Amino acid sequence: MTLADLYSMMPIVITGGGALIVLLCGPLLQARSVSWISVVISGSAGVWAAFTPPALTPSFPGVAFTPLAQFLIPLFCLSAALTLLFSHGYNERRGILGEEYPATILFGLFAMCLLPCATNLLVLFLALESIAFAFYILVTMDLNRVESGEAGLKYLLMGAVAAAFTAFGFALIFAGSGTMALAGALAATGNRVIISAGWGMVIVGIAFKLSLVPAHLWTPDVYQGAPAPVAAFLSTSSKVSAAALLLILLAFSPPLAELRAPLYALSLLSMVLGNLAALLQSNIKRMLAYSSIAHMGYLTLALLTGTREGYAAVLLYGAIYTAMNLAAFGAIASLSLDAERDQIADYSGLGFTAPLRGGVLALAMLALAGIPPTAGFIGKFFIFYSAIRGGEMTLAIIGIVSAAASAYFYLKVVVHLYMHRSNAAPPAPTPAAESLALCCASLFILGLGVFPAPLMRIVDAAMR
Amino acid sequence: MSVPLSHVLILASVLFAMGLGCVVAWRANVIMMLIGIEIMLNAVMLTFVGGSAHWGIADGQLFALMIMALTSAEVSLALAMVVYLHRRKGSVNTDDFDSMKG
Amino acid sequence: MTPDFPILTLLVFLPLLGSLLVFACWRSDTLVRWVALAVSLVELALCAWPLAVSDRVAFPGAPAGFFLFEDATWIERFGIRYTLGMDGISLVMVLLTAFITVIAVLVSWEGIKERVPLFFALLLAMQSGIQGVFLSLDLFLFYLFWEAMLIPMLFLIGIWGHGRRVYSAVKFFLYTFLGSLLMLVAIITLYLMHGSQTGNYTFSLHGMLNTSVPLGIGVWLYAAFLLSFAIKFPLFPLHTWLPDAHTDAPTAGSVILASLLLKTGAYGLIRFAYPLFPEAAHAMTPVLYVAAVFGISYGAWVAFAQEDMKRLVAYSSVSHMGFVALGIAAWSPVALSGALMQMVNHGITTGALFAMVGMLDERTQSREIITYGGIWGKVPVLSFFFLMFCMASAGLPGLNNFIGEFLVLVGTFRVSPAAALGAFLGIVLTLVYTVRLVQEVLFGKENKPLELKDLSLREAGVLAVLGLSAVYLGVHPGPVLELLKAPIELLTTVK
Amino acid sequence: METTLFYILSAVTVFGTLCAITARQAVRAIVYLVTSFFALALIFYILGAPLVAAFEVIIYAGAIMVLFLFVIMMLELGSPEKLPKPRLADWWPAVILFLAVVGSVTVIAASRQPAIAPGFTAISVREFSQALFTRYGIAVEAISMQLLFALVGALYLGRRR
Amino acid sequence: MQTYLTLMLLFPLAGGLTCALAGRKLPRQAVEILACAAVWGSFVCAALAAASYAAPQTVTLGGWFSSFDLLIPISLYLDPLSLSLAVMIGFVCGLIHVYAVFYMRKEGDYARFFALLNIFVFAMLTLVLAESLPLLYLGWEGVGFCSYLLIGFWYTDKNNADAGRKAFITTRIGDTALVIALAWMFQLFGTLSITQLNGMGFLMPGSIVTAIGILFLIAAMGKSAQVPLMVWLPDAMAGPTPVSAMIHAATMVTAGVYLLSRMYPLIGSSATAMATIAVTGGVTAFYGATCALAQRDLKRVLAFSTISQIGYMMLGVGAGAVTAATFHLLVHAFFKALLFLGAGCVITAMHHEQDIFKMGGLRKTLPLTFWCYLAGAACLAGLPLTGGFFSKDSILVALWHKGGTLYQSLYALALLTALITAYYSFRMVYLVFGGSDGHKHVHVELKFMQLVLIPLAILGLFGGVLNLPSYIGEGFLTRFFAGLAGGAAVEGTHTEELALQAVAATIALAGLLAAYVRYGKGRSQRLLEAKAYPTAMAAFLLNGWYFDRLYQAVLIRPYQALSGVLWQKVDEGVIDDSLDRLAGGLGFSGSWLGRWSTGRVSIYIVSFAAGGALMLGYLAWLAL
Repeated sequence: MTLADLYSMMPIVITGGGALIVLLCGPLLQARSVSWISVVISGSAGVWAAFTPPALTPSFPGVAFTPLAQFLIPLFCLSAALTLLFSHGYNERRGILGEEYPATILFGLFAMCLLPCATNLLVLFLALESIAFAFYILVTMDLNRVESGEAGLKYLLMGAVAAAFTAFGFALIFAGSGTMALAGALAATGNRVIISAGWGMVIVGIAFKLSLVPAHLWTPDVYQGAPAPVAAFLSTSSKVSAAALLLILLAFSPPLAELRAPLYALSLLSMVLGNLAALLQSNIKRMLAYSSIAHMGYLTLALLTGTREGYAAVLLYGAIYTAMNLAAFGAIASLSLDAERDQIADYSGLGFTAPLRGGVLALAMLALAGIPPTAGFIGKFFIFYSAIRGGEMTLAIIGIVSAAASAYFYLKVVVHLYMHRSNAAPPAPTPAAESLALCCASLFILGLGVFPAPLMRIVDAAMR
Repeated sequence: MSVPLSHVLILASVLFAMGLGCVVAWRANVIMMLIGIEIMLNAVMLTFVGGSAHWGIADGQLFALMIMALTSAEVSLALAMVVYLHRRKGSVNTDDFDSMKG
Repeated sequence: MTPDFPILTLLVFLPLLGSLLVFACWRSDTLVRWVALAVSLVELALCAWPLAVSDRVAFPGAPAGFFLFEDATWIERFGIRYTLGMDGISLVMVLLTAFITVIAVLVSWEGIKERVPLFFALLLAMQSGIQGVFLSLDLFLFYLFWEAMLIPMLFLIGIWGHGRRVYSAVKFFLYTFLGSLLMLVAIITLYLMHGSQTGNYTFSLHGMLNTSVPLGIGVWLYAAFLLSFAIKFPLFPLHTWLPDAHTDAPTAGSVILASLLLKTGAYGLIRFAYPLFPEAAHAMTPVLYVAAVFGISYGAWVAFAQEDMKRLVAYSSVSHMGFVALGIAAWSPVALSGALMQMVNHGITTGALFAMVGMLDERTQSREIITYGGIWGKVPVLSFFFLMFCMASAGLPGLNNFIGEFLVLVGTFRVSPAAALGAFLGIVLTLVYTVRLVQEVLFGKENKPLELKDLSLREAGVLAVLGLSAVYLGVHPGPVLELLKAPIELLTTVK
Repeated sequence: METTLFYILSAVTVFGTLCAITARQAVRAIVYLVTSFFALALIFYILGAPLVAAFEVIIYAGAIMVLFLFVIMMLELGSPEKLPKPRLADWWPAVILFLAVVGSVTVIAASRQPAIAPGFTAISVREFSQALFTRYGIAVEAISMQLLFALVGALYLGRRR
Repeated sequence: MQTYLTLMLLFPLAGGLTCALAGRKLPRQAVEILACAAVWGSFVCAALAAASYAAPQTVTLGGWFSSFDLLIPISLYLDPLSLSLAVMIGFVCGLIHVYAVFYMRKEGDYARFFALLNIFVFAMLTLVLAESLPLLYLGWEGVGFCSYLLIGFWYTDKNNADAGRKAFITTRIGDTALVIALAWMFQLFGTLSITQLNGMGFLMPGSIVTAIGILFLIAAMGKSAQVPLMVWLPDAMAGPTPVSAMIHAATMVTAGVYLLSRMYPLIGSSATAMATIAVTGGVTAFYGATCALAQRDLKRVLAFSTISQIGYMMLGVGAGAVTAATFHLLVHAFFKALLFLGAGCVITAMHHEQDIFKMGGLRKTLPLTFWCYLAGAACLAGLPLTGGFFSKDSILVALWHKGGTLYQSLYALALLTALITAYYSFRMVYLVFGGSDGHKHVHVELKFMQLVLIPLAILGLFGGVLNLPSYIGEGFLTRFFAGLAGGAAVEGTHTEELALQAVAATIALAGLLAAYVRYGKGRSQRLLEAKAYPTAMAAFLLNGWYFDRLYQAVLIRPYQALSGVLWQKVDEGVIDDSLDRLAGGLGFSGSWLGRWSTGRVSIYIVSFAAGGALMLGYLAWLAL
């Protein structure tokens, strides 16, 4: 263990230590400064990770700063930082006080940073569960709304069952292969049948995290119940980390032949059901929940090809999806400062009375719909490209058609923003922090839509 | 001692399935659902321990231990939520927690 | 200016910059209008450059026939390049776009009173998208512009429209979006086929031209392209978005929709679908014939029943674009140049008709035919232009539409007399609804006492310019046909 | 001998669990479960995991179950009439799922390459601890963070306002 | 020559455009003078061209449009046929312009009127002089367009506007046939030049020539109001009388005959096509004449007579006698214009009363008009030695000489028609000018208007000089047209010719006599009868054999009804609605799927566990 190893592990140390520091110092400081400190912590962890060369050998036992980690950690850190920025004003109005909130976010971030670094199943599993654990707490944080508590309990119960499935899957893989390490050990040296059963259980567990049909049912409730910034964080980083986990596992010659049909079904059902169920949904958060179900269906579609291109598409899409959903939920959170705006109809006319936030929301919707020149289009393009290249023509066409239908509900929001009038008073002005965060996300969406090449290079580097 | 691994696995799966059945059947009581989850996790532990013994390495047992810790964390948080929600809604029946749907 | 000055890029992105500029002047509506007009005029003036070099045989390094060409790496991972090129067809379309946008700015001068900066910004952004469609030679780039131009239109209809504006806007968007997504699948498939055959993964149109596609697959790929373009066209029975969108759009929106957006469909078919899949296109020609011929008569017939002038003109577009489709289906030099002429002509006449309906609407807040009647005496100048554009639309020789229709019919008859015979019926049916429109609006007794003012100087100017171009193209279309000749020759002999 | 014991203990575990999940009172269920977990601990022991067996008894049977009992008492859910019970219909999906999972895993576990027990090796506490604190040090840190935040969460929820 | 031709076209075009664009700003007199000057200038050019005419010649003024091998130049062709028509058009239209100046004195919208008249002249001359068929089509459509607007000149009255529309659309049906013929000929011959096409007929099998001939015939049917596309012409009388005279009597309506004569070298080789043309002409001639018998509106009588007379011309073409047909065309232009203009005078004098049964006695009050009108009627009736007599007779002779059952029965029909023609001509004259119960409202303009009649009357009466029968001396037209295909004189002995003329003369006189008996002597009785309800036969004839009603029932109503059905039921009902339903169905199924999220976590877990069980089951099934 050298100093370089320690350097490469610094993001984990910073976030973990940061969580503890915030927890310790929180009571002594103002809520706002705690929040800013957390932003700085997550930001610095991200910057650190971005500028540290990846190492392929484990730095510590059980963890290695892989290229994948170098790609994902800054992404998670960025999204945590933006979430924290969105939470400032939102939490103040909601009375979500105390240092627990930023500390828990940092804890979640710590687990997220740990996940791509894991080199064995145990660390992987614990990181995954810690992420979920952080979200159980975060979702429940809004004590003023009973929905928040309900959502938390539902999420926890489902999550625990899913965790049991995942764990059982890991156990079977372990029992079948006799090793816990991720390096080459998952190769089918052991009992292939037992390993594939284990894979099946793991995928069921991950399907829950990715909210794939039929394990998707918690998603709308939890998105609706959770505080909006938490929903932003949940819908982005938690999903991306689950997808990353699958990627890490899939990198080690999984029994894809057996798993293709289940993955196919999951992807198909998710794309179709997610998009259909969102069509007439009038609650914007639930609508976004169904939309994220569909988007995870697209991700699965790319995963299922089992090709390098597919995995690259997953990473790229993960990054883009993060930006899009952060922008969407961020705008929702920011517009919900004075009153909860749950219904899509509540957003009538906001495009003009709150131009920045309305514009960002509209942009996010167009991006989610996959309309150029937004990043959403590039992401979808890459996904469907890899799917077709991987030979999944039918599924790609189904996905594309359902994506076309999905434009309807995204447009519905845009339509309300700009094409309906409302007599409601204009929303409270945007705090600077939120404007900053929203601008960041929008720039990301637009910039990537026009110049995706740099990100693609990064993604390819991360695939090494 | 010559118990085939498959028998351990079968026992584990029986336990796992019973736990799952418990979770599914006892929708009326969160506590019993949590107990079901405990049973499932115990089955997982059994699998790990069996695998560990089968291959002669300690990793599985470690995993089992971690699961135990994880379970206790989970249970404590879950029970805290149950208490909190019981205070708010006066029920431990999960089917009563359906203010969000659609 | 050096020869490698990126004039095409400028043509594409100048309007976009203009729309930012418009936003920058958001404080004064008047200033916004003038800035928008200035930008669109500069764009039109810029078209002089390509016009000046259009006699150049080819740009060094460009595919044959392209006298202006720009190429740069964009997304190297997929072999996506930023390739713009201009040949005669593009030039004609670009000119039309620049011209019609000036008209669109002018017709919305007073009609748009709310959110003026946004309106003009969107209008110019839209122009950017359309110019991009007409100039891009990389399928990915093309697709990007193709989709991007939908968004401003969505807003134009949805915010400033009338009636069921939201429904129409969303319908328009979804319809075209669905079609284009399937085209995307086809593009990717073709890209992969070409890449696996040659090892050269590229989205460049001319790079992919010689992919050997088995007919069984080619038909499907072509069908996806065709679907996307046919929706824009719109071909029967994919046209139902059009009456709604046209009717509910603001005047400038209808003008741009009819004059430019519909043309992008035809342009795509000519530039991309046919050259990429010659065999499949040939195999599917009967489908196109049937849709075209049926659409001509059907559109005209349904137009006859309309009560709303805009709807009537909208259905007339279905009918007129049927001629374009017919010419493309025939794919003979004469028919194809007819189709392209018809695109230009339809852009001018139908644009003018929409503008005039908009002018009437501004005066009386009604687009119902029944509101009007006998207005000739009151507003002779307006009526004169109305009659003129109606007659142009009916294909009166000496006015522009005749040239296109005649070339299409004559050209098609050579290749497929049966299809052409079906289309001849359209000549009569077109006149039937046109005359009905003229009759019930200009002639007869006044149905309601209307306070009508005749054209203002701005309106008269707009219509005079349109009218002059209609006459010019009707009497002396030679220059345009000359521009089209070389590229059409290349297109039709490629097989 | 040990083999026979394994099967006997298995039977006890399964029976205990069955009683637990069908018990009419939560308290009884807990007690049955404790029994079942004792048997399971013994199985762990037989399978060469004495430390896990010990923790099973201490943490599960001891701490966690007590926590359950505590909550049941606190919420006064102890008496049977206060506790809503599953209807018969609620059992059907449970039974079907049970059969499906057990059947599948049985098939999988028993299929093709029946795992031959290579002779169990007991893993010493030393070996165990060494692995724990060298190879899986990070895991210990992670789980401790998790436990900490379980505390944070529980405290947050318990906050009176 | 090029100058003459260019100016011939440019004068009216420039005049028309000036009137159209600036007319409302110019003083009235300026417009009137400009319009007349333009036409007369055109006539002068035509006359000069005629004077310097030597041989047929093609003049290319420029290119109109061209696309690959399709070359459409603006080229004019001057040969005897087009020259004679151009001169006639210039002269008649010039006269009518002058007449119109006075006729329309009280109308406000002079600019539009004269602009359209001038543009009409331009279009008509283009039609006549065009060498390439698309250019001919330009004129062809142009005259139709002007006719449409001029019929509906008094647009505030719905009937007038409707009549214009009817004319435009009905003729458009014929025009379509012309376009088809154009497209087809381009496919066959690769050119659309008339001169080239006319020399290429032999390249094609007869059946194709026949088909092309029939397409041309349909085109002619529309423009020249032949059965069955004749319904528009009577209604076209809604326009101002000068318009009727100029467009719907002298020039435009004869365009069909001109077209067929023009293309005769091509289509004449098909006997079937010729027979069809002849039959159409014969039937139309008879139809028009019978209908004219029962009309009460002065202008409608003339309109039906026009239909009938054009039928004669078609008969002539069908019989292969292009010269005869053109002869009749020219003479008819003079006398029919004369009749219309005379009718215009009458109508002006009667304060726009057009019912002939309400007229009378105008012989005394309007003597000049009476005498001129009488000359016109004599020509129409074909009284011996008038121009009409000679021209009509040359057609009859040609028919007779053509021989064969078909042509001979057509000859008989034509004779019968001639009888009816003479009868209704004088019925009209007696009713309008006879009796003594006339009214008189003399306007200042009327004097000038009457003056215009005189040259026309002279031309009509002595028009026969243009082409005297061969027994008197070789006709001018025959000589002039000798170079044209189908222009050759009909072979026949002088005796035969004389006999045929005697028959025709007798028939005409018989008609005159009958008319005298019934309307000269029995005038008062007829006036009484006219007040009664018309008999079934009279009503049948009055309504033009009920063709209007037939078309209304068979074509127009179904078209209107179907358009509504297509729109409401098919377009919105099926296509659009199915989309809406599809969207609605998707949305509904989506909400239905959304109901899966019941909010009950137990359902969630069951679904999740079921998914897991399925997955395991699938993997187990694979392992089995």
